[in-house]
Amino acid sequence: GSQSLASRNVLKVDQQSKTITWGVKADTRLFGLLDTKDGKIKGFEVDLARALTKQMLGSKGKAKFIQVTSSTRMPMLKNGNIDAIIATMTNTPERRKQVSFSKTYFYAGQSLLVKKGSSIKNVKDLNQQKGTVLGVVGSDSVQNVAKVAPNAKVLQLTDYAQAMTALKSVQGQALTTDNGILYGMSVQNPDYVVTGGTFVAEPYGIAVDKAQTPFLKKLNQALTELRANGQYRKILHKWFHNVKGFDYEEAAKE
Amino acid sequence: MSMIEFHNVEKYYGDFHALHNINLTIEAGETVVLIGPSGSGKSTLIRSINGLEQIREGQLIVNGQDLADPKTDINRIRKNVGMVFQHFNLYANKSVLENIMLAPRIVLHRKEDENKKIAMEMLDRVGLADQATKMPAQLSGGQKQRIAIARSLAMRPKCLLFDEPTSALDPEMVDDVLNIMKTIARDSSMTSLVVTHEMGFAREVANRVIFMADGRIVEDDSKDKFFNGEPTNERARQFLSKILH
Amino acid sequence: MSMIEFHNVEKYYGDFHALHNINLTIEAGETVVLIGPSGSGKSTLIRSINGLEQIREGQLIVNGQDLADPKTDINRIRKNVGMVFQHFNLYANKSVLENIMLAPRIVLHRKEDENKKIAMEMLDRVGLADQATKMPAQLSGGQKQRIAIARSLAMRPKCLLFDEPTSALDPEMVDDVLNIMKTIARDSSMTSLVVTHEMGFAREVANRVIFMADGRIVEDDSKDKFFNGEPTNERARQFLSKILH
Amino acid sequence: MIHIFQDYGGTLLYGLGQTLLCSIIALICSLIIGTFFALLEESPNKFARGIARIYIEIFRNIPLLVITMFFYVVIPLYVMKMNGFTAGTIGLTLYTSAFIAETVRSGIRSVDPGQMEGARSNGLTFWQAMRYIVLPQAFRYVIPPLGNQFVNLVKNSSTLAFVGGFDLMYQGNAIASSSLETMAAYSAVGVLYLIVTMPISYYMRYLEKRLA
Amino acid sequence: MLNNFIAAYSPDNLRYLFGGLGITLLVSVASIIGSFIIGAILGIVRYVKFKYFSAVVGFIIDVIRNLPLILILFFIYFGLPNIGVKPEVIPAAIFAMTIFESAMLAEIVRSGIQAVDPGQMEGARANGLTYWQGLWHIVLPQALVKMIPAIVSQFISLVKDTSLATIILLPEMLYRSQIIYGQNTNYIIPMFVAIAVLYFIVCYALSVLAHYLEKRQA
Ligand SMILES: Nc1ncnc2c1ncn2[C@@H]1O[C@H](COP(=O)(O)OP(=O)(O)OP(=O)(O)O)[C@@H](O)[C@H]1O
Ligand SMILES: Nc1ncnc2c1ncn2[C@@H]1O[C@H](COP(=O)(O)OP(=O)(O)OP(=O)(O)O)[C@@H](O)[C@H]1O
Ligand SMILES: NC(=O)CC[C@H](N)C(=O)O
Ligand SMILES: [Mg+2]
Ligand SMILES: [Mg+2]
Repeated sequence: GSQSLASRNVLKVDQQSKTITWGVKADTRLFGLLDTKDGKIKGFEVDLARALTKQMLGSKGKAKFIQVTSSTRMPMLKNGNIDAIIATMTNTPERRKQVSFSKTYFYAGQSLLVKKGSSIKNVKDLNQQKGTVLGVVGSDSVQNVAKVAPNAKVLQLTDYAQAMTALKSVQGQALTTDNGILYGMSVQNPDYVVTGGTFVAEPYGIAVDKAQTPFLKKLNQALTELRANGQYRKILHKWFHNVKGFDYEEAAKE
Repeated sequence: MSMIEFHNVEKYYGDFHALHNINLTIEAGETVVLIGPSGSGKSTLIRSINGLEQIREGQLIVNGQDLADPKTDINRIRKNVGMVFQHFNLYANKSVLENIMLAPRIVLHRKEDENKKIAMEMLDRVGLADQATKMPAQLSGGQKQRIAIARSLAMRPKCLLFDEPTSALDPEMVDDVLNIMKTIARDSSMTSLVVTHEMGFAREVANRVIFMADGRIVEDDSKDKFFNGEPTNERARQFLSKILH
Repeated sequence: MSMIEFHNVEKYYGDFHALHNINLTIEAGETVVLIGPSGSGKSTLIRSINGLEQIREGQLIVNGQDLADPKTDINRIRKNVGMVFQHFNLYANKSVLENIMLAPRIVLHRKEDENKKIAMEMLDRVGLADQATKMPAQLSGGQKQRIAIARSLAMRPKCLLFDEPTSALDPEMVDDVLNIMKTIARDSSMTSLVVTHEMGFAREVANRVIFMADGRIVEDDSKDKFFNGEPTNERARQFLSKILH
Repeated sequence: MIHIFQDYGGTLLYGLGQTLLCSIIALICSLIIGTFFALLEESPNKFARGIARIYIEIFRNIPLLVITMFFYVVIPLYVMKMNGFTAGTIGLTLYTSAFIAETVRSGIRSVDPGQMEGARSNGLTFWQAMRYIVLPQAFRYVIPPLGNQFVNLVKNSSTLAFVGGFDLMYQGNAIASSSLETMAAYSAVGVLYLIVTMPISYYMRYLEKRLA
Repeated sequence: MLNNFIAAYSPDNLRYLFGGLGITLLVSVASIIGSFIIGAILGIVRYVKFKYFSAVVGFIIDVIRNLPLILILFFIYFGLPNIGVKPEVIPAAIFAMTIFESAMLAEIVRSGIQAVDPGQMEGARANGLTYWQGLWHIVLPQALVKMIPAIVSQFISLVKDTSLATIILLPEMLYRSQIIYGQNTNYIIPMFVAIAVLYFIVCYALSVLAHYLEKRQA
C-alpha cells in the first residue's frame, strides 16, 4: 500500500510519463469548477497546476485532473490515486503530520457567507445567536468554528454545491469556509454576501505524500519560478480581478 | 317458494363460456346431487349460487332474492346459504371454536354465551366436541371437513352447498363425513346441493341427480330414474359406468 | 434371485422412527400392493427402495446390490428401478416427448433415433401418442400420470414402484391409469410394488397385499387370503372395511 | 480500527442511535402507509387500485437519494423548514412504504384464496374477511420479508449522510476526514452496521425456514 | 416558473445531464452483466453446499448484503489502492456495484432454486439422472423462470443505487443535476423533475419488463 507508494519516486514516474495527476476541486467557483458546457474543470488552481506541470516537466508535460472533495482528497493522495492535492487545502499543523505541503500559493482566510440582511454579521453573532453554520466534511473550517464559536451548531455537507443549496433552503444561517471560495459563491448568488472579515488564516499549500521529497522540492522550485516570471500574477489576475471586495495582495502573500 | 331458481343463466370467465343457458329449480328441503366430468362447470354453478361467481346473463333467484340485481345485498343471501369446500377452508389463524363462532358473532351479532352454546352443539353434532380448542393444522382432513360443516351449520342456513366435500380426504376418513352429510340431507328443513362422486351417498339420500357436461345440464332425473332407468344421455351413461368401476 | 430384500431395516427422520424392523422379500415378476392408513410409512418404505430415503440400519438389497453399502452406485440401481409418484413430477420445462427421452439420452446414452422410436412406442402404449409435443401443464392429471408411466418404462426397468398413482386424479381419470398399470402388472418380467387404495386393482392383479401401520408391516398375505380369508390383524380388518364402504 | 472506537466511541454511538431512531420511525410509518396501499391494491374498487398502483410505482422507481434530496432541498425552499434528519426519515418512509406495500400485498396473495372464500360464504363482508382472516395470516408470511425490509432500512438510512442527518455514516465521514484514517473509520462504521443488520437477517432466515 | 424550466433545460445543461444518464446506464449495464454471472455462480455454490467452501462463501455474501452500499463504494474506492490497484471512478463504481449486487443476486438465485418443487429433482433422480444432471437439465431452467421477476427488480434497485456513487464523485445523473442546480437555485425544481422523470422512465421500463416476464411465465 503506502509502502509501495513510498518506495516509488513519483517525480521520476511523472517525468517518464510526462504527466502529473492533480487532485482538484470541481464544485468551487474560481478555484476549480466543472463547466457543464464542455465537462472541463476550470479555475485558478487548475490553471496554476497546468503552469506548474509545464514548469516541472517541460513544455510537453501534461496535467491530468481528478476531482476531489474535502473529504476524499486525503485518502486519494495517500492511496496514490493522485500525485498532489491542489484543492483549496489549508496548510495546518494537524495535516502536516500526514502529508507535506508546498509553499503557500494562495493566502486565504476563513469567513462567513450569509443571506443579504441576515442578523448574523460576524462570528460573534453566530456564537450569540446559537445559529447553525454549514460547512463541508473534511474542511478544517468546521473544526475552526467549533473553537471560535462554540455555541454555534455545525452541519457538515458532502460538497459545496450541497452546502450552498442547504444555505438556500435555510438548513443553516451561515456558510463558512475560506473567503476566496465564498466570494466565488456570492458571484454566482448575488443575494448572498461575504461578511465579517476573516477570522482564521488559511494559507493554501499543495499537499504531497511525505515520502516524495524530490517531487516537493521540484514543486517549490517551480512555484518560485512562476512567481518570479509573472505567470502566477497573471493567473491570479485572470480569476480574481473582477471579484468585488477581494484583496489581491493578501492572497498573493507567501 | 322455491329455494333456488336459475332462469337462462349464462356465465363467462373472460371469453370462456362456462355455463350455457342453465335452467334449474330446487325446492326447499330437497337434496340434489350434481355430477359430471372435470371442467363441466359443477363448481361454477354451485359457486354462483352464493355469489362467489357472478353470472353475466339470466336470472338467479336464491331464497327469493335476485342475485343479478345490483341492489341485492349478497351478504344477506350468504347468511342463509352455507358452503362447504373441497379443501375445507377453515380459518388457519383461529381455533376450532373460533372458526365456528366468528361469523355468528360479527355477522349475526349473536350474544357470546348463546354463540358458544350453539357452537358446542354443532361440534357435538359432528362428533368433535373434544377438539374445540385445537387449531385447524392439528386436525386430520376428515376432522377439518366436519368442522367446516359445523361452521356452516352454526349460521343456521336454509341451504347448504357442498363442493366435492370428500374428494381431498384419505379414503378411511370419507365415511365419517358422509355420515354427517346424510343426517343433514335427511333433515327436511334443509336444502342441500352436493357435488360429489360418492354414488353410494347419492343413492342413499338424494332426491335428484343432475348431470353436467361442457357447461350445460344434460340430465336431471329423480334418483331412481338415474340409477335404475339408466340416464338417457349417452355421456352421462359413460361417465356413470366409469365412476362405478 | 429376489428383486427386493429388506432385512431388519430401520428408518428414522431425525428422531422420528418411521420404519420399524422391516423384513420383506419380493421376487422378480411379483405384483405387490401396499396399503395402510395415512402416515403408516408406505411412502417411506417405497422411496427407500430406490434410495430417495436412506435407511439407518439393516440391509436393503435391490437387484442384488446392497443399498446400505456406501460403495453401491445408487444411479446404477435407479436405472433398473422406475418410480411413479402421486403428483407425477413430470419435468415442467420439457415437452412430453423430451420428458421421456431425456433420461435414456443422458443416462443410457441411447442413440437419438432409437430413443425416439422407443419413446413413441411407450407413448403409444399409454395411449397418448398424439400428445408428444405438448407441455405437461397442458395435460389433464390422468394424462400426466400416463406420461409419467411411459417415462419410467422408457428406461426399461426391471422393477416399478408406484406411490398412490391415482389418488390425485379426477375420478373419471382413474380407470385409464389403472388399466395401464394392470397391463404392466401382468407382464411377468416386471416386478411392481404399488401403494394404492384401489382395491379393485389389488383384487384383479396383485399377488400379495401388504398392510402397514405405524411404520411396521403388520400383515403380509396372498391376495386371496387378504380378501377372502379376512386379515388376521385387527387394524387391517378395520381399515379394509372402511375403504370398501 | 480499535483506536477509532476509543477516540470516537461517543460520536459513533450517537450516530448509531440516530440511524436506529430514523430506521424505527421509518419502519413504523412505512408499515402503516404500506399496508394501507396494499389493501387499496387488493380492494375490489378499480379507482382505489389505480391510486395505489401510481403511488407504489412512483416511489419504487425513483432513487431514495433523489426523494430524500427533494425533501431536503425543495420542501424547505418553498414549503416549510425541515432538517436533514426529518427529510431523510420522510424519504426513507415513502421509499420503503412502496416496498412494504408490495410485500404485504404478496403476503395477502399467498394466503390461500380459499380463506377469503370460506369467510365470504360464511357471511363475512370483504373487509371483515380481510381484517379477521386474511391479514392476520398474511402478516405471518410477511414477517421475514418485513425483517429484511428493516435491514434495508438500516442500510438505506446511510443516505442521511448526504443531507447532514447525523447518522452513523455521517459521523463516519466526519471521523474519516478529521482523523484522516479513512479505512479504519469506515471499517468501524461497517462493524456497527453489521452488528445491527446481521442478527436480524439471520433471524429472518431462520423464521423463513420455520414458516416454510 | 416556466422561465426557470426553459433556462434550466438549456441545450448545454441537457447535454450535460444526458451525459450523466449515459454514465448511469453504463455503470448499471456493466454491473448488471457482472453481477448476474457472479451472482448465479455464488447462488448455486450456496445452494449446493460444498462443505466448508459454501459456508465461507455464504458468510461473505451475508456480510456484503448487510452493509450499506455507500460503505462498499468507499471500501473499493479508498481501499483497493492499499493493495496496489488504483481504479478510476467509473471502474471503481462498477466494481463496487458488482460486488454488492452479486451478493444480492446470489441470495435470489439460491431461493429461486429452492422454490422449485422438490418433486422435480426426485422425479429426475428416480428416472436415473445424477444430482448434477437433474440440477442442470430440470431444476435450474425452472428456477431461472421463477426468479426472473426478482432478478429484474434487483436490477431496478441497481439502477437507482448508482445515484449513491455521487459520494465518490461518479459523474452520473444525480451528481450532474447537483452541479447544475448548485450554480443556480432556480434550477432546483427543474432538475429534480428532470432526474425523477429520467430515473422513472428507465426503472419503470424495467418493471414493465418484469411484469411481462412474470405474466408470460404464469
Ligand atoms: N377463474 C376461472 N377463470 C377462467 N376459467 C375458469 C375459472 N374457473 C373455472 N374455469 C373454467 O371453467 C370450466 C368449469 O370449471 P369448474 O371448476 O366449474 O368445473 P368443475 O365441473 O367443478 O370441475 P372439477 O370436477 O375439476 O372441479 C373449466 O373449463 C375451467 O377451466
Ligand atoms: N421428510 C420427513 N421428515 C420427517 N418426518 C417425515 C418425513 N417424511 C415422512 N415423515 C413421517 O413419517 C411417517 C410416515 O410417512 P409416510 O409418508 O411414509 O406415510 P404414508 O404411509 O405414505 O402416508 P400417506 O398415505 O399419507 O402418504 C409420517 O408420520 C410422516 O409424518
Ligand atoms: N475546500 C476546503 O475544504 C476549504 C476549507 C479549508 N481551506 C480546508 O483546507 O479545509
Ligand atoms: Mg369443481
Ligand atoms: Mg405416502
